Amino acid sequence: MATELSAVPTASERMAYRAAQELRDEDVVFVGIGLPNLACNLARATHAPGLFMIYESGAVGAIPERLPVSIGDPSLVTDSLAVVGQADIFQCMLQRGLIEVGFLGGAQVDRWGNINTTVIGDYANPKVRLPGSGGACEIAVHARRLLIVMRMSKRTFVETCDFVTSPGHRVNGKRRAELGMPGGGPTRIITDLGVLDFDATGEAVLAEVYPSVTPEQVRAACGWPLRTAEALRTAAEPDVSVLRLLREKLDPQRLYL
Amino acid sequence: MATELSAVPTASERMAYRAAQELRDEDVVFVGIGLPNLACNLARATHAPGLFMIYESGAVGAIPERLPVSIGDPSLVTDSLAVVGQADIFQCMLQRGLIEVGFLGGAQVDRWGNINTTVIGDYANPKVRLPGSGGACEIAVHARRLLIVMRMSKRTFVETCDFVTSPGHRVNGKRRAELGMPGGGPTRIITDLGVLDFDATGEAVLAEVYPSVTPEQVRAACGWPLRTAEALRTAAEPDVSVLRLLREKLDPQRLYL
Amino acid sequence: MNKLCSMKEAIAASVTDGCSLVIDGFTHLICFAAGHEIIRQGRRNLTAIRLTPDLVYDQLIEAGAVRKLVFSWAGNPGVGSLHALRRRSEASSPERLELEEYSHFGLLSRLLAGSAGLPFWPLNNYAGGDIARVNPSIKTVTCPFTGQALAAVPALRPDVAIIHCQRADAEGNAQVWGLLGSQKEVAFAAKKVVVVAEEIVSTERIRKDPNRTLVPGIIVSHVVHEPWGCHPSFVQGFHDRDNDFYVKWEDISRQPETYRAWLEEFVYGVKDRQDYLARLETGLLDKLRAKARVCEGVDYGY
Amino acid sequence: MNKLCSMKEAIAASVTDGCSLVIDGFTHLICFAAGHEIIRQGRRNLTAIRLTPDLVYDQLIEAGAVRKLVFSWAGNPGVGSLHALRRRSEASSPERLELEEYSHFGLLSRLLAGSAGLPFWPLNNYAGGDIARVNPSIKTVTCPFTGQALAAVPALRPDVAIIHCQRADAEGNAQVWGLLGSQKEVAFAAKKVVVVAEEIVSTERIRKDPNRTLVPGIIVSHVVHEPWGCHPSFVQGFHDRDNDFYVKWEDISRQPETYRAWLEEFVYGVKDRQDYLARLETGLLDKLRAKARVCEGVDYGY
Repeated sequence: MATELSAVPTASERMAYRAAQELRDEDVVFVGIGLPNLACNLARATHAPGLFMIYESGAVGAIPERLPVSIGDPSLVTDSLAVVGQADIFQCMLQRGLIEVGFLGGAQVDRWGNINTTVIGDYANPKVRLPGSGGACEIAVHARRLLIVMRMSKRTFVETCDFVTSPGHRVNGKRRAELGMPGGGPTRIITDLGVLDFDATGEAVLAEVYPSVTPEQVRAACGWPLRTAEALRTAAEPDVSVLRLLREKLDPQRLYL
Repeated sequence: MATELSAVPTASERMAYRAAQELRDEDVVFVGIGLPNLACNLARATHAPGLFMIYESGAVGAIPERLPVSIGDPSLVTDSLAVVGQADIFQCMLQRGLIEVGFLGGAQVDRWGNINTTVIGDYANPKVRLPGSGGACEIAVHARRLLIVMRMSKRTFVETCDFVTSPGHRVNGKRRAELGMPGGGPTRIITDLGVLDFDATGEAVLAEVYPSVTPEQVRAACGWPLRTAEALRTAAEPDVSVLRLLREKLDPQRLYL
Repeated sequence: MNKLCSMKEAIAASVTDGCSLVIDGFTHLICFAAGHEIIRQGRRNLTAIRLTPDLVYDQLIEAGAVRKLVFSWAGNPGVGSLHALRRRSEASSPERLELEEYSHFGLLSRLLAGSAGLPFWPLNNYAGGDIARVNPSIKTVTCPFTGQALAAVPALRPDVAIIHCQRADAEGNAQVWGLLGSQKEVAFAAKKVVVVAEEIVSTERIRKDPNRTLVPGIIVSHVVHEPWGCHPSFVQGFHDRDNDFYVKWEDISRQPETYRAWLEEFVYGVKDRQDYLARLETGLLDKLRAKARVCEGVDYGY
Repeated sequence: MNKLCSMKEAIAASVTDGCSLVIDGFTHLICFAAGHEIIRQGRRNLTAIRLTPDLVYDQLIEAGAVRKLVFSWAGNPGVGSLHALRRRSEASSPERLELEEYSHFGLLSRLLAGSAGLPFWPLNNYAGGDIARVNPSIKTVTCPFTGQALAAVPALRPDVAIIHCQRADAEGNAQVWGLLGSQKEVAFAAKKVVVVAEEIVSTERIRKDPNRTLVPGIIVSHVVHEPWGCHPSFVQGFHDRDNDFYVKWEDISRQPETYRAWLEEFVYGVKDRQDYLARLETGLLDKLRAKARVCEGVDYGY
């Protein structure tokens, strides 16, 4: 099964790596399944061995032996530091302000970092019915730093979300502080083309592009007129050793890569 | 140490026995330490083997091997059906309406079954500082049937409680239904002289006297003009077999008898 | 009181047309056996409640048992969509399911209120977003101390809760370990509780470790012994998730024809759970059976 | 991160003059060792919080450490009064303690709010009685769905919580069984948490049974290994309550002279817990040591 290792990262590998760079040692992270989980495992395996992972299923301080196939995978329970009911997760961990980093993705995101995971089209008569919020809304409200990880396209990076499931920096013209939201709101949007930061007004601006990508390509994939930060940086990409780690150790079955 | 068994019950034995008669098989009882605990154990050992005992300390379905010396005795934990936090006891058991019978005593009781366990005298400048409510107030508010067990005297059965810790049928002129209390309120006051029932207005009236006691003696021990029920009954007293059970098996060290 | 009975009896005695129902479990301990029996008994117009309606809820929807869904995340976890739900809730559907939608924290809060005997529950959530805008059951309450506006949701008291656990006694004292989800809240919130257990043990064995008891028997009306009742979901200490099934389900459920065929074979076509298990691929249960990781006991002595 | 230190260090680093403090435990797991160390370090003007202030709180009061008591039941459980408290709170007292008083459910609700990050907590209680009349911190909140008036209490966020447990690792992941009291709520409500353990175990051992973890290390700042730190209260699985002491305490504490003499001998006159234990009657610890009642482990495999 062993194939020659390509030194070119896939879009997923880029995003997992770039997201991992946002995590600091000892951060308490509310982890979702898929790329966020991979990013956390990569951070733990490299620069943030003390990363503390909490899952909405109730596993606290989990160290799964296998890549979890669902947010409630049994491997998250075995050998975790604590397993608690979901009431404790949402009340005593998230609402209490203990979560430093949250991860979200979605079907649509707008320039304020509002996210839609509910419907495409009209709420009462949707074109597509999506899974809904799950814990996303409260993560967006309470996490001190929120990382949004999504592939970019005009279809997903939209002028206005059809439905705001998870509020960002500005909803219906109101800033999150006015709305009384305790969390810090979105810190960055990590995409397959580059990274968007949020400026002082709460608007997403292009701040980093991957080496092979031009700012024009990024703007072309965005549904609103995307502004560019004054100093555009080059986004860090995984080197061969990181790619080997991701492909051979962290997701050998390529569930998410 | 064995002495001849006296066939005459003590005041405590009378009260424990009479209180036990109020308990039905499978009742869920919120148990206090002392006489209530003895009454429950007696009921379990005689006519109510399925009595279900819950302690405010968190022990649910306890079957203590020894007579507990405190409401949180370790013997209440070992072999109980469940041990839960106090939040579950007060929220999910009591406030949720699962408690059928509560037991309370106190330093003062009035004709409406209001109980004082807080202070004697003025609240801000008390003559005697008592322990306070503990769980008593919420038991009085929520239990479907409340049994009050107290020795009678003019000092304890008072015209007006110095402080209403646990509300009865009428507080400051308002009925408990008006005040929105879900529990049924006091069912009976079991004393060392007789038993008081509550009439339709919520007032305690003398309903039973023990064989050796006259209604006049009871009235003389009451701080308010105690009315007598139309049909005054004779209160049941323990026979020798029950006394033997109480003295030799249920409280051999005479902690509470 | 001995409350042991068959799944058939428990469902017949507790789930009626038009009632509200939770078959709980968060990826762990999801009682598919109960859902299948409800389908076989032909129940209709159910209000199906759960934070995470998954395959068994979708099967109830496909079978026509559900009128209304109260939920916060509906999908095939880690795989894809619930296709019956989508077919019944998108603009193109002829016969639309009624949806009442929260986030996890919001729906959990409704159950917390129900379990605690309170009429509502406060939570700091929903400011600005659209969830509260489209759901009139999310209101505002003002803190009487700080003046802060918080979200409030009303108590939810489902008619029936079905709770799967690792072990229970015949009275329904149920012990659970691993993920606890919202099982305690659901059980205390419900008007009637059916406990389903992998193992029925003596009351003495329950009493050996009272801190493990999640649901006390006093709130339970029926107890069913149904090992492997959660397949394809998992039961910590008993068996793993049948992830291949979840992946295959995407194809089975995408087309109504294959979906109905599956229901015919595995739900309508079997008389009970034993019969269902007998139809699974040979060797599958052995493959899924947990590899032991037994912890030490603790000392309850004094 | 290794947070192990001595009781002396933990108290010096966390308890300051004027701070608010909970030494929790409900008859079980009451850390007398921490209270005695606070007395020895001469702390003053503390706000002492606990549902059930008992002997160690009374000793803190007698030693002059406490300015204000926030409580719901103050007594020598099963025996009698707290005499220092009574001497400082009855009309005849020259120097009065400030009292803020609830019922158990009310004070617990304040801690629930604190632990859940909410500004208040609703409860159905206090209608008509005098507790709410004399305590301005008990207000009313109206259910936005039913219009029902409920009691509301404000969140309580103690500066420091001291939580005794059966076992913890060096990071403060604390496991508790037997009575749980309000220890979880107190720990999550507090701004700083000191965990005191009968036994320090490896993190691997904590991970073997994650459902037993009551307090996660991420909210803990100091970990102290102090076996027998709860005497005369009990620790399930380790030692029984020293009931004779509770009974004798009634006589010791009734007179200020004998009370002070006891404090001199057992608190001021010892340098640490080992020293205290050495002064106890010979053979007492052996008599109190628990007789083993070990339960089975459960299987966390998959």
